[in-house]
Amino acid sequence: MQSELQATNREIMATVLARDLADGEWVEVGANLPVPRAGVLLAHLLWGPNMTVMIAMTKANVLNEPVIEEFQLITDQRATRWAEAYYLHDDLVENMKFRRKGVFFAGALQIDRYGNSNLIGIGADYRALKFRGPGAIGVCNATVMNSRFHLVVNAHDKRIFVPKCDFVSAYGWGSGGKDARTRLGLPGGGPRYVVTPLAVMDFEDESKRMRLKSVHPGVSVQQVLDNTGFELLVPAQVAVTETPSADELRVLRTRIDVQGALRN
Amino acid sequence: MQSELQATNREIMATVLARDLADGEWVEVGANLPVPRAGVLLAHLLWGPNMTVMIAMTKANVLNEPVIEEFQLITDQRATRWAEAYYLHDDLVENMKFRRKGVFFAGALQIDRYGNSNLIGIGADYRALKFRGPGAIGVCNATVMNSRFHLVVNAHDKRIFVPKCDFVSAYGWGSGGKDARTRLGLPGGGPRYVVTPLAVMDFEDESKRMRLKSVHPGVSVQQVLDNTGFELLVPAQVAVTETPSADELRVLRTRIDVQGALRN
Amino acid sequence: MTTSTENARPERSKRIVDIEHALAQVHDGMTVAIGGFINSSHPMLAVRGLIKRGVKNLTVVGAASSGLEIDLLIAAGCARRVVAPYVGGEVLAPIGPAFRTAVERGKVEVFELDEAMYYAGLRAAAQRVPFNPWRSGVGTSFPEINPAIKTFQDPINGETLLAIPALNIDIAFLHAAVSDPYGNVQYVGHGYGDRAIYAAADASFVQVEQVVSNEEIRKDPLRTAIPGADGIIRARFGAHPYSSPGYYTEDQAHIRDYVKAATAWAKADDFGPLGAYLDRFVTGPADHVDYLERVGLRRLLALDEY
Amino acid sequence: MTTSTENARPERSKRIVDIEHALAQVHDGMTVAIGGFINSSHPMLAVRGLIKRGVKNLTVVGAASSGLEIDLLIAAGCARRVVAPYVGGEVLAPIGPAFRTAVERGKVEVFELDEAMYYAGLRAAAQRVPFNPWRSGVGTSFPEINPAIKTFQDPINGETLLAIPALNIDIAFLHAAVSDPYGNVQYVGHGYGDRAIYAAADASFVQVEQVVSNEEIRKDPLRTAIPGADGIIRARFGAHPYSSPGYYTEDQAHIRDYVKAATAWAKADDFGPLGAYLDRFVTGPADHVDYLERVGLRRLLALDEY
Repeated sequence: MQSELQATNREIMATVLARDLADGEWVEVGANLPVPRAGVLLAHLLWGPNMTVMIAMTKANVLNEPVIEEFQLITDQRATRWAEAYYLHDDLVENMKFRRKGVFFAGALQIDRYGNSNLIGIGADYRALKFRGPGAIGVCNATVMNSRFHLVVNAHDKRIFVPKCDFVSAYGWGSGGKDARTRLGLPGGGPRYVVTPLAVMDFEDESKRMRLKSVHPGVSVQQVLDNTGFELLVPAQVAVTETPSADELRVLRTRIDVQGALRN
Repeated sequence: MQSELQATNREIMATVLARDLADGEWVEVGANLPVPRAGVLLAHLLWGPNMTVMIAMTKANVLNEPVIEEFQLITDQRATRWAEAYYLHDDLVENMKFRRKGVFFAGALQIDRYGNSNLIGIGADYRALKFRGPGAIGVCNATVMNSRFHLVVNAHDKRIFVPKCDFVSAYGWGSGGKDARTRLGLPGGGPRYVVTPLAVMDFEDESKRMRLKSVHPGVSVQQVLDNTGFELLVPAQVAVTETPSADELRVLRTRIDVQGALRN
Repeated sequence: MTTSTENARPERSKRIVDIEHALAQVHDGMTVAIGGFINSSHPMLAVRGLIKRGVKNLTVVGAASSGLEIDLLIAAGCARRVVAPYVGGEVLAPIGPAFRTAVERGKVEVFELDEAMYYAGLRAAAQRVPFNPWRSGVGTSFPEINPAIKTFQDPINGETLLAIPALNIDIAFLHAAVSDPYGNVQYVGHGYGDRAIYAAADASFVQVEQVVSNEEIRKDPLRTAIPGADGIIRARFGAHPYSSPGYYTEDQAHIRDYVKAATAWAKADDFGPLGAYLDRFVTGPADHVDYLERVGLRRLLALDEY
Repeated sequence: MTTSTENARPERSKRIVDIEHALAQVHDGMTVAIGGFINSSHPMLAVRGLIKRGVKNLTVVGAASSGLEIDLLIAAGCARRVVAPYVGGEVLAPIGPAFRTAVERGKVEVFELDEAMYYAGLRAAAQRVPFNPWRSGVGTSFPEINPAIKTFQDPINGETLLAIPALNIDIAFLHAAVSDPYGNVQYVGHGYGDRAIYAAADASFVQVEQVVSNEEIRKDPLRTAIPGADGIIRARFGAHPYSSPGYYTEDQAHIRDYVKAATAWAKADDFGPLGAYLDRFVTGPADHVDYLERVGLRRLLALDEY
C-alpha cells in the first residue's frame, strides 16, 4: 500500500485521463475498466458537471452521489439506478452525431507505432491464430466516431507494443501522417494518448509516430524504451507525469474508488 | 338513407376488403379512411381474432370493445387508449419483416391498367405540375413490403383511371406480366383488388391487366367501362358484388360504424 | 480546467432557454426540421417565430407526415425547399393549400420521397454515412423526379436498390410533453418520428408543455426519448392549433380558418385572408402569451381530450 | 373463413408454448440468435435445450457482446459459425475459453465484425435490403478477414465505405421480464439489443420470468419492446446462471465453475471437466425445474439484487 499522500501508478493514469476531459463531453464508463472509470468520474465531479457520463448503458446522474459504487459487470442492473435515460444498445452504436462530443478509451492486445491496435487475435494467419482474442466489441466504431480516444493498457511490454499488429481492429494513424485518417474519410480525431503503467505517450504532430510524453514517477526513460517493441520518439526533455493534487486524490479515494481498485 | 336490410355501396366495399383478410394478418387502420377501417375491423371481430390491428400507431386491443369509436385524425391521442404496444414511427416504416403478414390499403390520384398509381401530382412536367398532390406518404414502401395491397378510391372516373399515370409513386404490375415485380427485386404480392363505388377489379393472372371482377348491385358493366379511361378486361360473366350478410351488417352498424360514416 | 473543493462543487447548467435565443441560431438558407405529425405536436413557437424573424430560403425537413405548420412556413415565404413525404391536414385539408400553390407556381422545391426513404435519409445523417439503401421505390418515378436519389447495384448481391442521401439537419425544433431542466425529454405516447429527427440533427431545441424535476424524469428513465436536447423552451399550449398528446386536442376551428385563408390564395390568388391570418396570429402577437390571448382562453380550455 | 354470432365470439389464441415446441423448430444448419448481453438475460432454457437435442452446424448470432452462453454452445459442438463482436464474460472470463479454443483449432468459424457492423447487418435483415453501409472499419483488417464484408464506393459521393451484409436470422431466442399470453413482451431496463435481434428474425421465442395479464401490459404500452413474439416460454430463473434485470443477479460461482471446466479443455486439452459440467447441468436434467434443483434453491434465492 502507498502512503496517504502518494498516488499509485493507476491513480496517476486515471488523473492523466481525467485532465484531458473537458466539461460537456460525452463519455462511457465501462465495467471492469477501473482506470478510465476513475478518470471520467474525477473530471466529472471536479470540473465537468455537464459531462454526460454513461454507466451500464444509461445516462447516469452521479454528480451529487457521496460515493459512486463500482460495479464489476456492465450488465449489473444495480448500476442503472442513477439513470435519467437509457441508450438502446443499437441506438448507442448507430446514432453517431452525439459522439462528436465523445471521448473513448480502448484496450488492445497489440499496439503499433502509429496507434493502430488489435483485439482480434495473434498470429500470421487469421485461419490459424496462435491466440484468439475476445473480438473488437464496439472499439472499431467508437475509435472512429468519437472526437478522440486514448489507448489504455494494464501492462507495458513488447508483446503489446509491436512493430506491426497482426490485425488492425481499431485504426489509429495507419502508416502515419496527419492526414492518415481524413484520407480514408475517417474523422480526424484519432488516438491522443497511450497510457500505461510506465508512461504516457502521444503522437508527433506531423508524422503521427508515437512519442514519449512523460514517465511516471520512479520510471526511467530507458525502462520504457526497453519494454517497447518499436522505436519510440523521445523528446529532449521527458517530463515526469503530473500526479494528482491532494484534492483530486481525496476525491478519488473517498468518492470514486472507495474499494481501492486503483490502490491494490 | 338505406333500408335496414340493404347495404350501402360503401358497406359493400368494406365487406369486400374484409373478406380478403385472414386471421393472423397485420393491418393498419388509417384515420379518415372509413371503408378500409370498417373492412379491417369487420374481419377482426368476426373471423380474425389474431389479426394485429394498428390504430394510431399502436397495436390496439379492440376485440372485446362493444363499440369501436371512430377517430377522424391519425394523431388523436384518444385512439391510443386500447394500446398494447406502440410502434415507433421509424420502426414501423423501417422494420419490414412483420409486413410479410401485412395487408395494405392505398388511395391514389391516378391508377393505370396495371395497378400502378400516383399520389405525387398531375401534369406532364414535374417542374410545372398542373395539380400538386399530397405526396406519397408511406404508400410507396407499404405497397412493396406488405403481402399484398388493395387500391381503394372514393370515385370511379376517367380522371382516376388513366391509360398512364403522370408519375408512379406506388408500383403495381409495371408494364404487365406476372414477373413484373420479382424482376425488379420487389416482393411479388402487389395489388390484388381495386375497389371503387361502382365495382371491384382484380388483375388477370398472366398479363396482370386490370379485370372487372364484380359490379356492385344496381351498377351495369357498361357504366364501369364508360368511367374507366383504359380498356378493362371483362370476363364472359361478371358477378354482382357479394353484399354483407345480416350478421356482418349488424356488426358493421352496431359496433364498427355506429356514427354511420359508411351510410351517409 | 480548474478543480474545486467540496464546498464549492461545480453545478450542472440548466438548458432552459428563451425561444428567441433558439431562433437566433437559425440563419437564412439553413436546413431546419420541424417535428410532430400531421395535426399534432408541432413546435409552433418556433414556426411562428421563424416567420416573425423573416428567415428565408430554408430547407425545411418536415415530419414523415407533415401538417399545415409546413404550409404556414411556405405561405409566409420562409421555405425554399421542403423535405416531406406528405404535407396536409387529413380531413381538415387533404393537401396543404399553400404547399400545393407554391409548388405549382415553382416557388418551392420538393425533395420528393416517401416515409421509408425519409427515415433512411435521417438515419444516414445520424449514422454519419452519405446514404442508406432502400428497396421500395425501384420502378417508380422517385429517382427520376428527385435526382438526389440514385439507383445503384448493391455491392453484395448486385440487386437494384435506391441510394437515399443523408438528410442532415442543422437545427431541429420539436414539441414534447415534459423535460427536466437538463434536456431529458419525455413524451406522452411515442413522439412520432421526433427521435429520428433528433438523431439526425446537429442541434435541437425542444418546446415542452411543462418543465419537471430531474427526480420526476428519473422515476421512469426508459421513457426519456431525447437524452439531452440543446435547449428546452417552456411552451404551454405550444403546439396550438395542433394537439399535444396528454394535454389538448387540435383546435379544428382555428385550423379550418387557416385552411380557408390559404385556400383563397390557392384558388383565387387572393393573399388578403392569409395576410390577415399572419398579421393576427404570427407577426402581430408580441409573444406566445399574446398569441394565446388572441386565440382566447375559453377556446384553449375547450380543447380537453376527455 | 367463417363468421360467428356475438354469442360465440372468436377468441384470441394464447402464444404460451412449451420450450420443447420452440426447440423443435430448430434444425441442423439453421441460423439461430441468442439474445442478452455478456452476463445477463440469455435464454438458457433454449441454450441448454439446443445442446440436449444435439442440434449441429448452427450459425449462432450472439448478442452484440455475447457471453459464455455462446461459449457453452461451442463447447457442446452445436455451432459451426459464430456471429458476435465479442465472446467473453468480462472479469469472469476475458475471452470465452471454448470460443478461443474452438477457433484456434479451426472447429468454429467467426463472422468477424464489430458492434456497429453487427447492428448494420441486423438492421439490413429487418429492412429486407441486402446490406447496409458503414464507415468505421475502413482501413482495418475487417474486410480482409471477413470476405462477406465488401469495401465499396458509395453511389452518392463516391466515399469509401464498408457494405455489411444482412444478418438474417431464422429463429431468435430471447429472455425478458414479462409478457402477456399474446406475446407482448416487456423488459426491466432496455433489453440490450434484443429488439434489433427480434426485428431481424423470421420467428422469435421469448422466455419470460413471468406471464402477466394483458391488462397489466396495457397499463404501460410504451414499455412493450416486442409487440408479438411467436411463442412465449414460462421460465422463472430462465437466465440462470446469468442475471435477469429486476429479478436476480448472475451466479458468479456457477459461471466460474463453468469457466474452470472450459479452461481445462482450452489449456490442457482435457474435456473431462467440461463433459462433467454438461452431464450435470445440460444433458442430465430432465427439465428446467430439475436443472434448478441441481443448482439448488438456496443458491438461487441468494441471487437477490438488493
